[in-house]
Amino acid sequence: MNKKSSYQLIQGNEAAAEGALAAGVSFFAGYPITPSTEIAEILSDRLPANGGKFIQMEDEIGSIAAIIGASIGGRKVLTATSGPGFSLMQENLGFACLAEVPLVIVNVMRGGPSTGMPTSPSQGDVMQARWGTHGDHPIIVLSPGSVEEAFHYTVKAVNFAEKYRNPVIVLMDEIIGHMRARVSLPPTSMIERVNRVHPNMPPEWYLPYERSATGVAPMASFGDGYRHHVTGLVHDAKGFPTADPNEARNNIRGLFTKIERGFRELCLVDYEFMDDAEHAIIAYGGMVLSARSALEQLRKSGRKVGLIKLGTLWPFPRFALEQYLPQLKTILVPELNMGQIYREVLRVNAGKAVVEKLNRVNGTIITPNEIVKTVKGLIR
Amino acid sequence: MNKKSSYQLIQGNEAAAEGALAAGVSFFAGYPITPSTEIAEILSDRLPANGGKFIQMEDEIGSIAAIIGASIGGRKVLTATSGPGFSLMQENLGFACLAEVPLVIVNVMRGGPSTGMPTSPSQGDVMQARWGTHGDHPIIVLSPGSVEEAFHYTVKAVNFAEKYRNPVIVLMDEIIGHMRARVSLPPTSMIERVNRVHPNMPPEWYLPYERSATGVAPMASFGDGYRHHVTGLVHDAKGFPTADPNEARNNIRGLFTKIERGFRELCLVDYEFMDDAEHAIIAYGGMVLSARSALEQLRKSGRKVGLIKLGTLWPFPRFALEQYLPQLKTILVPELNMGQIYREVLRVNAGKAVVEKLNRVNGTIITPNEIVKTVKGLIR
Amino acid sequence: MISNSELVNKYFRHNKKFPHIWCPGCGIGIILGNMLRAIDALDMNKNEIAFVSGIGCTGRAPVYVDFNTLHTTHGRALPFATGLKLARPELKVLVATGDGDATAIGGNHLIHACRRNIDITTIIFNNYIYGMTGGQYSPTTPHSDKASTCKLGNIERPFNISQLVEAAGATFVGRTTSYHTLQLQSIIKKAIMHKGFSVVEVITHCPTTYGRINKKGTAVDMLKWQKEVAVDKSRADKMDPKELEGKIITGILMEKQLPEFCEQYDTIIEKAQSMKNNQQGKSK
Amino acid sequence: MISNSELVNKYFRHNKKFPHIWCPGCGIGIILGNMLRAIDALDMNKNEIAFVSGIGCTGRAPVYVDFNTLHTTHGRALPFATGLKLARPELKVLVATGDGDATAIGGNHLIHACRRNIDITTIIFNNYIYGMTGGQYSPTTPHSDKASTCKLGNIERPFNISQLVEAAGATFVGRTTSYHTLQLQSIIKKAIMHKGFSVVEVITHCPTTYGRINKKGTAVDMLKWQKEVAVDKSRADKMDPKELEGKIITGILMEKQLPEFCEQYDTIIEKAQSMKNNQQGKSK
Amino acid sequence: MSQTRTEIRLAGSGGQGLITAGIILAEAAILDNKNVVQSQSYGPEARGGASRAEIIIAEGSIFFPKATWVDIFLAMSQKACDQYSFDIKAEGTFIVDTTYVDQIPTSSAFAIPISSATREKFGKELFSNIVALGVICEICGVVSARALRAAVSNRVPDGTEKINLEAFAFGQKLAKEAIKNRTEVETESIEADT
Amino acid sequence: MSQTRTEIRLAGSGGQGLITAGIILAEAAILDNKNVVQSQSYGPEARGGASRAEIIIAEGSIFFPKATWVDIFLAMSQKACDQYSFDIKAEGTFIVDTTYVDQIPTSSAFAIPISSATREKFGKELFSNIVALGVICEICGVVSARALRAAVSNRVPDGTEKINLEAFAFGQKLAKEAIKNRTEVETESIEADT
Amino acid sequence: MTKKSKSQDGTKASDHPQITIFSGWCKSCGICVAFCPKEVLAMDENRKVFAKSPEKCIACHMCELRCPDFAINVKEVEKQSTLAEDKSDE
Amino acid sequence: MTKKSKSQDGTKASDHPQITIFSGWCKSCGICVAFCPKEVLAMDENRKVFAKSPEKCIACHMCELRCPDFAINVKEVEKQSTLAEDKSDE
Ligand SMILES: Cc1ncc(C[n+]2csc(CCOP(=O)(O)OP(=O)(O)O)c2C)c(N)n1
Ligand SMILES: Cc1ncc(C[n+]2csc(CCOP(=O)(O)OP(=O)(O)O)c2C)c(N)n1
Ligand code: SF4
Ligand code: SF4
Ligand code: SF4
Ligand code: SF4
Ligand code: SF4
Ligand code: SF4
Ligand SMILES: [Mg+2]
Ligand SMILES: [Mg+2]
Repeated sequence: MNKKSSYQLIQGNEAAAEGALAAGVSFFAGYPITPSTEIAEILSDRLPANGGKFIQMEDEIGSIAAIIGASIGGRKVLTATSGPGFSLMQENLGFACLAEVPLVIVNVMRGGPSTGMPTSPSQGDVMQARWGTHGDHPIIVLSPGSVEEAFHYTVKAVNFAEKYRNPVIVLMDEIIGHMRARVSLPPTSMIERVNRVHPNMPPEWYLPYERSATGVAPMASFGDGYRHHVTGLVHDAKGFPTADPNEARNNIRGLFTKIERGFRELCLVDYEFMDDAEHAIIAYGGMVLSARSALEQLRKSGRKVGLIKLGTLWPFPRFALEQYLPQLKTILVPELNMGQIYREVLRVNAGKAVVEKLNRVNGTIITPNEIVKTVKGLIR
Repeated sequence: MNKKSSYQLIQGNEAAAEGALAAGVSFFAGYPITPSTEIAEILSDRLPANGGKFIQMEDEIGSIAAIIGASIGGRKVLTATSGPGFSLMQENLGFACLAEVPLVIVNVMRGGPSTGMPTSPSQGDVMQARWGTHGDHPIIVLSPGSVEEAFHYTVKAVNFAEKYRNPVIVLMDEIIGHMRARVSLPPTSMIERVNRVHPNMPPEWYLPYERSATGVAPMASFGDGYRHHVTGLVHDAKGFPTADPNEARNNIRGLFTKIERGFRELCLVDYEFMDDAEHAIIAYGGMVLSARSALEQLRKSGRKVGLIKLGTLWPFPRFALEQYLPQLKTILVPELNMGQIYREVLRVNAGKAVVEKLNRVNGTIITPNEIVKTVKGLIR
Repeated sequence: MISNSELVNKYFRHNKKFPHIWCPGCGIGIILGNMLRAIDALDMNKNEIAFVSGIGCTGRAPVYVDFNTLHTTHGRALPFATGLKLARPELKVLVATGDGDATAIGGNHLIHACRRNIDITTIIFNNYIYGMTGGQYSPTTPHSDKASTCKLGNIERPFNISQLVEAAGATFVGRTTSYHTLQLQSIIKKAIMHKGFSVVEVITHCPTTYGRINKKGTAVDMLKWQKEVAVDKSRADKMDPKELEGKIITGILMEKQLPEFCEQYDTIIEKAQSMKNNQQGKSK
Repeated sequence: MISNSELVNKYFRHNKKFPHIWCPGCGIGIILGNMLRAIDALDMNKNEIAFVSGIGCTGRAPVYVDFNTLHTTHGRALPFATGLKLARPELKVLVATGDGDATAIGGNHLIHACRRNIDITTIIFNNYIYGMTGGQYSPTTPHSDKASTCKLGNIERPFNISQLVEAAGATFVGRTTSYHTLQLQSIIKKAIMHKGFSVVEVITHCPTTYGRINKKGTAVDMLKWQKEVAVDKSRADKMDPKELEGKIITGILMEKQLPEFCEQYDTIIEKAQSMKNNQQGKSK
Repeated sequence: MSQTRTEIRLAGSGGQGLITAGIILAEAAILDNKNVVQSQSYGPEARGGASRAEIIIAEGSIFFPKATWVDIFLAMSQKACDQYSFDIKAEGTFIVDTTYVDQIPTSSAFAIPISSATREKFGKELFSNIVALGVICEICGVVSARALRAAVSNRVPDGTEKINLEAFAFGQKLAKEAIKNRTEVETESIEADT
Repeated sequence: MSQTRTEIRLAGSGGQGLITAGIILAEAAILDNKNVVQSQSYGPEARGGASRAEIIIAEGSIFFPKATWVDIFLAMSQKACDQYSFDIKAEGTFIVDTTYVDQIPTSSAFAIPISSATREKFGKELFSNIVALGVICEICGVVSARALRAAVSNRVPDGTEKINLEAFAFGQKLAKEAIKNRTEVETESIEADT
Repeated sequence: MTKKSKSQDGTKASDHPQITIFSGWCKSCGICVAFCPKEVLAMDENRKVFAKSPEKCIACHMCELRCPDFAINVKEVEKQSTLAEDKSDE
Repeated sequence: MTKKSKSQDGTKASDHPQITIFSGWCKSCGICVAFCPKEVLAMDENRKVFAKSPEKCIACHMCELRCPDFAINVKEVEKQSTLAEDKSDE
């Protein structure tokens, strides 16, 4: 990283790697895959220079397993991948959800399904990030809408993971991941770092899954004297497998409770020109760039259009939309998929505004002009 | 299987295995996992006796890969698994979607996430079955609501897979999978068998992904003289990788088109007492059993309640609900998860009826009495 | 040697329900007990032991013992353990894994852990079967034997685990049986003391699934069989191949010293940091 | 021998764009060409050949050639091929796979295919690197060499692929280089004719990634290196270990006959069907 | 629930063959032309621990497949008895194998030493589950003895039909005695209560 | 789009160093205190095939990061020229390296033998991308020569700063000549057209 | 929890090892009985282990080492164990 | 597609093998040039291969076998190939 000027030209993937370091990540395990590989390459260099560790595993299953292990060992951990690798991580992602192990996965999306279009932009993994593993569990998914946000959201992701003892996905698209932009990154001293809560009672009293008032239980690292059991089986507050319906219920519902308690904090949303908007564009990731350009044109031509920019995709920030529903006539959701967040918008909208989608799944991106045209058509 | 009486006592898993044989499945590759293992065990016996083949692979990734390979070789294929294995299959499931390879996966759900509650009933994988792999793709998911349906839906699953050149998931829950019931299975001669359409033009003219009017392209087996290319990359009508936006668009959108064309046929729905119903219970899988018992009680006590039994979960049979929305005041969706089909119901309902959920994630099932109580409360 | 009562008091979790879940006569308990005796003999600190497993009957071992215990997903104990060890090299990391867990779904992680020579001790509980799921054949089920998914006899040939891990790069390979408890203790002790990746294959018995379907008799009968087929390496080295047919060679089969992974990583950190300091020195 | 023009006309897909995607001088094209010459010499029917690959630069080979071609997911070529072969044993199934594809993500499938001894010929294009993704180290990257994720030198030790697959149960193991094109043809021919699972490891060069970062010069320089380090097995057998240090032994390293998987499965079908007929006879 | 619904639960420890017994009972119900569903507890808990089979028999359709209010309960281990007896109908039939059950939660139970009697009679406990079926048949009569005998013959390994039918008959005999004794005991206890 | 937005596309074949050139151009824009985004084409197509870097420079904020209407286009291979010249503004600047581009789709292009001239001057084509930057700097002036020189020095490997700066200057020189020639050519062609 | 090997006569009472069986943990697998080199142990008719001939016990600990359920415990009264001498483990 | 080895003089014209280079496929890697045992091939200043001394060609086919791009073709005029004699492959 070039440190000479406060402004630098950096790539989205590079910004995510810098964000990881800034947030205190000291362990990365991964397996290369386009278009996320730069993150691994950068961290393979920069982690050891900072006393951290990088390991290239035999595959993505091993990669997520290794970061879970390292997180249980007390490190802040991260991996980076793309669709095919993310699919392979699903089983162990579920383990981390259930065992409440903090970790961050950066998924730089590419065209799918399968090998798909490895170097083309896509937003096809939005629903997968929420539902990809079996069984009920909540998850936190952030989607940076600029290179700068790739940095800040990665920091936030690490902090959320630690605070909520939960996996966090940074769902980046190839547009953001591979573009370079002029960015000024804050000095490390300015970065807020959140650490997981460690137990502060005598080891004999420690219950690894007894939730405090925040809904989150303190987490001891292996080796710190708080010997305990971690399992992917449904467990009681001690961490031991259970078949007792009450304990099972507490285990699973508890996963949701902690996320519900943090709901407002977890929802990163920006609003642009929404005060008097009668029409809204809801966008995230690289589509924010097209939407902003479109907005500029639409406002210039007098259309009362605003932008709801979703930084958090899951938990879905329903209030972001709900608060504007009384004033909205139409909503457009441009996405590089067949309409994934669109479904959520439909659900929350509950029949109120006219909701339209604008989709693209051919490896190219939706241009500002296309959005302008569609919005104009919608407004009529 | 005991062939002496026309009625027999068989288990849901056994019925699924019998259904596979009846539909002409001649290849199974799998990896044992509770609570689906009986299917593998039965087919390991019965397939070779019928000239078919069974192979136990090194894991679930290998299992789905092997059935894809065998399907490309011209066989009707099936595998069976449960949550953790289903998660591992996601990457290659996406391959089969994109390369349009017919196959059936029976997922006998257990409590999740992760290892979860291996022997307890759950319906936690409904959304995963739709969204578990990366990238945009449609999928067909059937959910048997009785042991008899475990047989018939497996037959249908194989037929749909062949007809639509698409993976089909039989999403069974442990309740159905492990219960035994008195069932009369039709003789094999009465079973409708659908075979994939093979090409009927000279090999030089064959385009493996050129869709016919049905939206489905004929499929040649390897070895039949129609040498062609199969890939997980986005491809043109010849099957060759492409980066051309138009070809890419045709590839991905085409996957949806064929399912849309077959939408009505694919949607298995039953209606019970819906004609005059003002309140509906929407149920699937093992919950149908509780719902039916509840319905009996509710109707006896004069409540105008009906049941919409979803046999197909994906594509979501929206019309099944839509047609009754004008007459419905309330809808209850009892599920052994945190409310997965509930979200779809909310979306389709679009603010019209009052929609309520009844959920259970503790390894036990929702009893008829609980449904009765909740419906009564809803009706007030 | 520590008595059973002392063992139970010192190493078992008092808040876990006993008797444990394993079937009557199952070899898993025997191996677990002797592993604990080996640990006790080495006078290790319980806080510094991490005991990791995958899924299977074997995988249930850690929950009973009072270490830092991690019960992972099926086949993945080793990559979890790898991350944990690299993150905290001061921990002694032990892995308990079944034949299916280690060599079916987990085969790739096994050979890669060997290759990396990371300082982890892996004990493979080889009962020739998938016990937990009710007795399907595993990659170590002998040819022609039966299992619930090969009732007409297994047509696959089994892995020779010891050969495989040696070819993959393990630097310590031992093999014994659940019958040979003293040898078991001694090999595990040496494996733990070995710096690098060590594999201990323990031939054991699942009377409930493998034993029943293959008519191998009771747990006692199966232990007797282990006694009969085992030949200590020192003796085997003097026997000719004919005599050794059908026998299982036990003992420390291979042992060598090669740089350990975590230690090597430390040299990378040193290099990287000195480069960084140099650069900052130059303040380019 | 078939000339290049004939080769191109007979085996390449006329509707695929050429030149192919591989970099100037890349060894993949050389191996592909000589594989085709071997096939041509065996006078095989194109309709009966299935050519399967995973993901990577190597994985792009099948799309160019006029067989039944299957380009699977990363690391999974072998289980796809296993299903295909078992479903249609009359097909000759060839697999092209990179070192990463075969031994990193695909390592487990590789050892299990070996163990099953299924009649598939696997050609491993070992260029010591992940070419497609831009040059990260692979499980065969030599110790101390550089790659984009180990710029300070690789601390892992490489697999010896031939040893590994032999220990896993392969019944034919050959090794050569992309320089030794005639030996390459001859080994591939024998591997295809071998009944059972055969592995041919071809040491090849990726000038773009591995070559550049390790300053190995041009494709020509890298081929020269292959020429120098290769020692034919017949010669190596007579050399002492000292001399062989840093050398790569080429030739057919191992070959043996064991029952093939699909054939064994046929015996299961026979057994099962005769049991069924007996039962129906008894009409119990 | 249909009025005719009868819920039966067989509970014991893994290896006692109660799942098989449950299946035979259900198959007998089919031979009697009744509707039936059967389910069981699974999992590592069943290994060594408590195990349970449930059979629901009805004339008409059976919707909900799990027992909610058990009519007939057989306990063949103390653990199973403790764990699975909470939802037995007050007027339900409660049968315990006194070989393994010492503490019986109700005084109205049929207390029969099924396993030890089987061991005495046949040299091993292997047939205890079939003996238990004989007991149930005699005490409850929910399926006919004819159907049960046929179902036993169908399900047991070839060549063992005869000895299994003997075991069944032995169970019937044990039950008859128990019914007799119980009547006496009950009379006694009523007296003592006064 | 902001009025001040300038869109630049550098296209050639993989290995010509155009991505690096694009990055240097973007970094120079930052030194000039302008806003900038840069993107490129990726993938196996870029391996041997056509490769492309895009740089967008503006005074104010840049939203959409891809070129939509290219102001400055440099083509260093025929394939790239064919593939990526469809959306060049009519009044845009079109520069081709005649070493590798024979067929130029417009008569108003600056035709400069960048690679062969570099080879002649420096013995190898390695510096062609930096030479190209000199050319662009001189012809378009969208970033200052001072900034470009600084950016070149920052980005190239230690010890090669001097020769790279020479290459840059050489590019400027080539451009100056081209501008001169082109004016002549244009005059000619106008005459011929009449 | 039953302790069965307490000898009744005062003289040699503490000479032979004390054998304890935790019957709540014992699963009656018979391993200890089968491999005791001195035939000290036996199974009663309820398949519960007991020390039939405690006086023969040489404290080789083989029963302890092989009990899969940690259900048997042998305590030497004199400090010496005969562990090293036992050859049944080789 | 260029054919370069057609000899001009009538007498020995068809004696030496015909070498064809498909320049559209050739990626100028230089392998054929480097390993031709007879130094028949060379690269022009545009890094395109041509047959500098076609008459020296012994039709060993090494250039064909090693060309990664199937861009070179050698056709013997007389039927015998010297393939078997070449030792550079061992
Ligand atoms: C991904 C996944 N696939 C399958 C299973 C089911 N499963 C649990 S344990 C097991 C095999 C156990 O065999 P082994 O590892 O030999 O252990 P054992 O029970 O014999 O000790 C299997 C297949 C699972 N839990 N997860
Ligand atoms: C599941 C998955 N993980 C990662 C990748 C990215 N990827 C593509 S090819 C490759 C490695 C290629 O190396 P190798 O197999 O040696 O083939 P080569 O390119 O060197 O021929 C990787 C990691 C992928 N496509 N899928
Ligand atoms: S099933 Fe086998 S391995 Fe599992 S506990 Fe029982 S005896 Fe042991
Ligand atoms: S990157 Fe390497 S392996 Fe891939 S085509 Fe180029 S030279 Fe060949
Ligand atoms: S210690 Fe040895 S001699 Fe004594 S009871 Fe145990 S096995 Fe027998
Ligand atoms: S070995 Fe242990 S569990 Fe087995 S019989 Fe003896 S005391 Fe009981
Ligand atoms: S055939 Fe042999 S001699 Fe002739 S050009 Fe080719 S390599 Fe040279
Ligand atoms: S080997 Fe082939 S690609 Fe390379 S220079 Fe020669 S003809 Fe061209
Ligand atoms: Mg096992
Ligand atoms: Mg490679």
